[in-house]
Amino acid sequence: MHSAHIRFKSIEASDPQLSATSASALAEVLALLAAWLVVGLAGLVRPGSLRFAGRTLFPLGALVSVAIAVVAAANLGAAPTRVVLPFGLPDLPMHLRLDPLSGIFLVLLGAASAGISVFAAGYFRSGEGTPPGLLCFQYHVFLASMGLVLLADDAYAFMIAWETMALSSYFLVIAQHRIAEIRRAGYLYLVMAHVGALAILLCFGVLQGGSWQFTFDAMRGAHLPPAWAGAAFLLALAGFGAKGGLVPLHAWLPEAHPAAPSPVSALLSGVMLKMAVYGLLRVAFDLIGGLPWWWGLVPVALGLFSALYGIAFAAAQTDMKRLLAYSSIENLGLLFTGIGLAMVFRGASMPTFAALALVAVLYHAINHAFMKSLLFLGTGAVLHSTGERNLGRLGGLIHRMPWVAWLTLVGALAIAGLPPLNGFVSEWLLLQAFLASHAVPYPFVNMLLPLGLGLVALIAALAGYVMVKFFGVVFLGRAREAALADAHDAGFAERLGLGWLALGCVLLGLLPAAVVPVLAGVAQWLGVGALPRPAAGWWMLVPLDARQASYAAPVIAATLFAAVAATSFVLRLVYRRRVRLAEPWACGGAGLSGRTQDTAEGFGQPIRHLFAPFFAMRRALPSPFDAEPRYEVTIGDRFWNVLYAPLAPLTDRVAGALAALQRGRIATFLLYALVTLCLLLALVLVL
Amino acid sequence: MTLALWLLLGSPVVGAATFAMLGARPRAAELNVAFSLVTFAAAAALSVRVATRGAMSAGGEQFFVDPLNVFLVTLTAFVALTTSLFSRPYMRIETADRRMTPGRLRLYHCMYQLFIATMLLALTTNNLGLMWVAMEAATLSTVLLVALYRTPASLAAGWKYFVLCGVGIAQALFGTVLLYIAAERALGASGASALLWTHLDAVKSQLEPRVLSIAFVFLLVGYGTKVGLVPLHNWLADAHAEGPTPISAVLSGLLLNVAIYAVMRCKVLAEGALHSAWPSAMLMGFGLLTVVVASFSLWRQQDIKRLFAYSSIEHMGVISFAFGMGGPVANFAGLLHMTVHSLTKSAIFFAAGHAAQKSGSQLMDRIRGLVTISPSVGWGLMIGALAILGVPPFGVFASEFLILTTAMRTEPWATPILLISFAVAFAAILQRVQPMVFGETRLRRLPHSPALLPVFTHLLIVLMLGLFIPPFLADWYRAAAQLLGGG
Amino acid sequence: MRPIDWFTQALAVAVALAAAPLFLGWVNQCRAWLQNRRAASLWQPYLGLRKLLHKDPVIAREASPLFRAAPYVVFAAMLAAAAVIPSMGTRLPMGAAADAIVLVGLFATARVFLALAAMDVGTPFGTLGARREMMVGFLAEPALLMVVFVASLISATTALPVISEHLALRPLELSPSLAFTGVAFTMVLLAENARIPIDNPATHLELTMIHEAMVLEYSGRHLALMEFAASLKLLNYACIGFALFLPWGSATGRSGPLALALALPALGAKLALAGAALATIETVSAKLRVFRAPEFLATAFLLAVLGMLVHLLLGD
Amino acid sequence: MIPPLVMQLLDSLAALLLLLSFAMLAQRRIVTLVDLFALQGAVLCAATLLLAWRTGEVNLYLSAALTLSVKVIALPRLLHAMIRRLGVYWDTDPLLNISGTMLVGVPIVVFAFGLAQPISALASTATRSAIGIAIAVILLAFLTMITRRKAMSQVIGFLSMENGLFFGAMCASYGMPMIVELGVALDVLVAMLVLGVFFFQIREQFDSLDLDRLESRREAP
Repeated sequence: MHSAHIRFKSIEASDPQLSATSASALAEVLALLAAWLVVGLAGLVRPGSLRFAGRTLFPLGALVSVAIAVVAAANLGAAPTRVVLPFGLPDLPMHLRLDPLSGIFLVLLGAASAGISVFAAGYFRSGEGTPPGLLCFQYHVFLASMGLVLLADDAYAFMIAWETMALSSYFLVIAQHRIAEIRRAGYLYLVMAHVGALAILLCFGVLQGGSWQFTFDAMRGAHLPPAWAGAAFLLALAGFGAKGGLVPLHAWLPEAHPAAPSPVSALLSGVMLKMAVYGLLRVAFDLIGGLPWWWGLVPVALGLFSALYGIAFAAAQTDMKRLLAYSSIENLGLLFTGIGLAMVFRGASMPTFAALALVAVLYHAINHAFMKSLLFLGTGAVLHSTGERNLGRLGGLIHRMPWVAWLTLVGALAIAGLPPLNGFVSEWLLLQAFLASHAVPYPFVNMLLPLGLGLVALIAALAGYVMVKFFGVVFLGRAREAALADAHDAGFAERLGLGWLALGCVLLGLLPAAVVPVLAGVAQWLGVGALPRPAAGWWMLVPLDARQASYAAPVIAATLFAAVAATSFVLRLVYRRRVRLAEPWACGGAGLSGRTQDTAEGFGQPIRHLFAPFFAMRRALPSPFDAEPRYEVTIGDRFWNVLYAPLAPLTDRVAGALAALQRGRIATFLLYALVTLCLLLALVLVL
Repeated sequence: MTLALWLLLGSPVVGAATFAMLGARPRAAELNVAFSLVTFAAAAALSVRVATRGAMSAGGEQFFVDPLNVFLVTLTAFVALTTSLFSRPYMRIETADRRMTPGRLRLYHCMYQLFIATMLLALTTNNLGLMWVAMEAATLSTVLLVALYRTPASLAAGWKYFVLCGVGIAQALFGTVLLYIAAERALGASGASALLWTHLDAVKSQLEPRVLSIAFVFLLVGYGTKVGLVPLHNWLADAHAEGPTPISAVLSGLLLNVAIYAVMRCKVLAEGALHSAWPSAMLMGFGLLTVVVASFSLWRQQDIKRLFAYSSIEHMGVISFAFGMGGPVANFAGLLHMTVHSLTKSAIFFAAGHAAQKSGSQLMDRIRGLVTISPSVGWGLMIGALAILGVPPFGVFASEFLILTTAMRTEPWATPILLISFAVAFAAILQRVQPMVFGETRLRRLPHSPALLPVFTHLLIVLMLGLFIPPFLADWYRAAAQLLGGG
Repeated sequence: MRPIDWFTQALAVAVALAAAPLFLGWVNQCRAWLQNRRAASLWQPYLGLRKLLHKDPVIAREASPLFRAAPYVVFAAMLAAAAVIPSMGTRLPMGAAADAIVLVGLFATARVFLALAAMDVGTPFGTLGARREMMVGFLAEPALLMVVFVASLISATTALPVISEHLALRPLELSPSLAFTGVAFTMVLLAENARIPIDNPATHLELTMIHEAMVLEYSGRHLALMEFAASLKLLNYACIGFALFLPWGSATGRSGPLALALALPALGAKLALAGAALATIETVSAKLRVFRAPEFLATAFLLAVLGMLVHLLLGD
Repeated sequence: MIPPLVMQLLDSLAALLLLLSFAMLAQRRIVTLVDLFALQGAVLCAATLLLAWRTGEVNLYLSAALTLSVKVIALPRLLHAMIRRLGVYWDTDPLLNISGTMLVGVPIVVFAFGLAQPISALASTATRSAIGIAIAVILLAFLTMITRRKAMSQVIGFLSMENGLFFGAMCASYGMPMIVELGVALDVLVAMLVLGVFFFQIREQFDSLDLDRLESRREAP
């Protein structure tokens, strides 16, 4: 390993990329990460003070976020730049590197966390649980560690950053640690994160390919036999899949995300899950060499399955944050699918489409960062003003908290994949990529992959269903509880945060033609392939060829707007009729109440019906003779029952068996000693 | 410069004598700190001397200081110092709780210093016979401390400790005798010089292999009992659980290290004589078995100190496995692991001790929600537990990273076993620690403010070692790893 | 883009606006005939709209601004859709702005807003209708997409005008994949436009209705917009069907005004035919229970998938 | 150099040691056990003296003196005192019955002799043939500790193990270096003192020294 250092130094010396400007970019990013740490440490100065943390520190953190996004965005085109810091192991100093791939995710991190931090500035209340200053510390350590994950260029630094990320987020998740199920969620989260990390460590162990140097450069240089490359990829998929909620490694996700305070849920779902995507991209497209193409089918299959699984469960949820968590599983599934698709295309030497799939992945990653953060923050605002997470007890909040409602609507429509918002763009790109999959030169595969089109379409449509349920039940209709009457709208900082993210959704939706070339640049740098870029102007997105497919979001938006404007103008001009208010139609029966509406369970019923095999469902149906009929349904996760539930008893049984070894009287232990002695002596004699 | 050595060995002995004579004076605790401070100063001076001018021997070659043991000496002296700092308020609280009487306090201080003295002697002596004597003395000096509280459980624990370790150490003595025989044959010179490690090391290749192999078995079983290798480990959990917490801390943090050190000295000789790697293989086998058994045993523990005692056993297994693999990287990792383990584990015991005092019980079900009543203890326990579980960015991860990667290279078959054990240990300990640290609480405030400076000093050092190992320390480890050879 | 293309574009939108209620009227007329009823006038839908527009809109007290905005959004979406469907000419300037996927997206937008508006007032029927509409939608949408994808696999593009041009200009041949997808498309069309067997546009029996349940709270100009949007939707679907399965007769390539002049009557003829066919289907088939709707749509989805597989297999 | 008569004498003394260990293995009465231990010490001492006289090693004289003072005089007195104070005279029903223990003892002796072969081959001393006996004594003492219930008898077993060690050291290399011998003897003495303290503490807690009462805390079920 010592030679690794030397070897690396030589690279440093001979590295032509080390131009002054871009090297300073890496330095700036590092300085900004350090600034995050400083902000966090400042929180420890006065742990109890909410004003200090809220009014001063979180906004500062948001500024740093913006700065990071700007710096990273400004240097996306620049060549990779490296720095070796004298940290880490003596023979493996900390290698850091800023390249377009990490750059684009840094932009994501900065842009999304800016909005979240601003929201957080107004969100945290003092009271039970972790004091605000400490929260601020953990929060900014979390951010900084994610930044470091993106910059790390050797296995040790990566593992350090990766686990620090898990650790800090764990403490954030259990901020409300007095609630038992929150503790349980945190426990599950940390254990699975650690196991996943072990898998990643193993993956690196395989990747170094006999060089026994754990810098990423050594891994890039290593030539693995296909079998080992496959093993490394599977380990990476397991490790990063566990972080990204890839079914069946998703068990922690729907527990931990709802448990956390909403800004943290937003960070987890919106940003941290993307670190898993980054990791898999880094391994699959940068570090592994000589990976057979068909390994790409694994993430495609798993991704599509978990996307369908996630969205089906989301439709069946009755807790708004769990619903969003499952929707995250869906989106991450789509991302993994895209990654796999890109791998297959690359293997099939269809570089253009590989690049297209990769662009779709990156785009969707950024989109999801904005949409899901927005939605989680929206639920956070609702949670604050109503203290209620259960969809069955919400409703009609659009009257009480219009700001939150309308801004959340943007996110809901976006994640439902409706034009002209951003969710649609990435789905469009993904579908375009899938459309080419019939051309891969492998039998069966070229039949199977196009079916993915149908699945993706189904998943997108289901996402629409889920979002209608989410928004409709929470914000529309009548209040299902009297207590909701005194719900209040979000404060200024929270509106600002929501607004920032909503703006992101809109802009990303309207200007894909400006974003896609940048992402294509990243894909090209990764050596996946290049997109032909015909001159189409800022308003027209033409990924491949003008005749093949094109999408002009601004035009569509303008058309819609014009149509609305014209219609309303004409109608008001020609038939000016005043609107009268009245009671709604109640079939002539007694008046309606919040109770007479359809419930969340009811709204999810068709999905439960259709995807019954997914659910471990227990239902208690009322009989017609019940004095007070009750209908109860609980949705269980089959994977949990099959894969996770048995683990603890198993371990316990083994522990019990071993406990016998430590039980008994001293004579027994002496006997162990004598037997050990004699056995070893006998062993020696025969040797 | 030998002065430093005499000071190092002398100050604890004098300390012990003083406490024996003075008895329990009001300022005894401060005096205890003072003696430990002197010891640590001497150790520091000694280490500087070795770092600058290499190995040295003194007292007619009876004493010998090389990078390997001087680093352990410094560690021992340092932890001894911090522990004495911790024990001051801890014992105050114990006295306030009527668990400590002046008589017991006197015994405690006296034996504490004596214990430190024996360990330092075991580390610095060049004479394997003396090393044995010192190891035995270390047992004897702690037996009564383990049984200090005179409760049935503590007496049982002390008795168990006495018998098992006594018998074990007896095997080591016979091993030493055999070594002596072989040495006499090789050196020709009869008498005192035949057990001097430096001389043996010089001629180790001529030592008679069969005898050496038998000798090594006896020594391994003997000192291995003190290391706590499965299945010789049954004294360890009870001894840690029943003694006063400072003793648990030094037992776990220091005594185990010294025992490992003894094993390694013998292993070097045996391997040199045998020209074969089976001593390493034996060490690896023991290590792996220990890791697996200990990590699964963690699952069912009820008593906080027993829990972390088993975690100590697990880490001893890891260390033996590392040394078993041998080679520069693995030895480096093993030494690093010894350091971070003793620092982290003693810190954990400090925190756990206060936690137990708060709840008035060592049963983990009784300890709840530490952070709410006293954040520093709670966070100390939490961070310590995470550190000992090998979560980055703490130093334990650094060594485990090196050990795992080396294992992938040299013993691929062992890697999954280690990983599974680590995962189980992680789940088991976190499952216990989380509810103790977080959640609702019924704990009381302490009569005296707890001492958490030692806890966080240790944890900070461990954190630092995870992120950055100072060059001089690294060179030090490298030199020591060179001495251990193998691989 | 030539001026004539812009003219085609304008004409397409204008014709759509004009023809939508007419087409609905025609379908109703055919149905009446087939069911031996005296048919209402062909212009009945216009009269209905006019009547509604002259009424005061009455809105529930619980309604939020979203409730008022929804009709405009839905209508606008349908209008935009009409603008990108090559009903008469394939050289639409808007055609490049939105391909088939975007078109489906526009329909989805309309559906989502309709459902949200239905949930807004918080009446049982509104929510019930919204749920059923979404249930129909999330199955119909992928089916429609698959239909489109088969066509776009055949013509290697997702731009609807290009597809239809390609299909129009290629030598006439019997393609089984298109046959499969044709059937699938028809089923989707029935489901999406609240026709029998999924829904009954004529009924107001609350327990069975879907679309009507959603617009139950609307009145006046809002209801008029909703109705108009519904008829536009029907027309749009019909035109998509023509573009995919009867592309002949519409102006393709760089053809001039003459072709356009011919395309108009062609469209009329197709519409007449389609209306009659639709009426026939509705008359001969019975309405399914709501629970059966998923099976119906799953069949449509399956047919579309089969169509794709057949295409991949035979490469026709 | 050593006349055969002395050799035979030494060997017979060694045999006597072995016999004594077996006797201790069989003995139920603790007082007798102590006497046997003292006797063993005496035999050891005699052997040492004999060897010292023939080889003229000063070390051995000292070692013999140590053995005499510590193992023949001091310890047995101490033990007797304890027995009297604590009133534990019998160690009835051992964990493994006497005959069974004997049967186990035999293969252990065989194993010990086998183990001694290479060592004797190496050792340069006249008495090297007796090393096997030393190992046998050690292992038999081990067995004694395993089979007994009472703490007292375990301690005696422990001490006779030390005897075996000394004997081994003596006949393998005419005794360890002086400093070590002294250290060991010191340790043994201290151990005895510690034990004394222990027994009386245990006495306070339990009404006998029955190890069943000292069962370790059970692992959590």
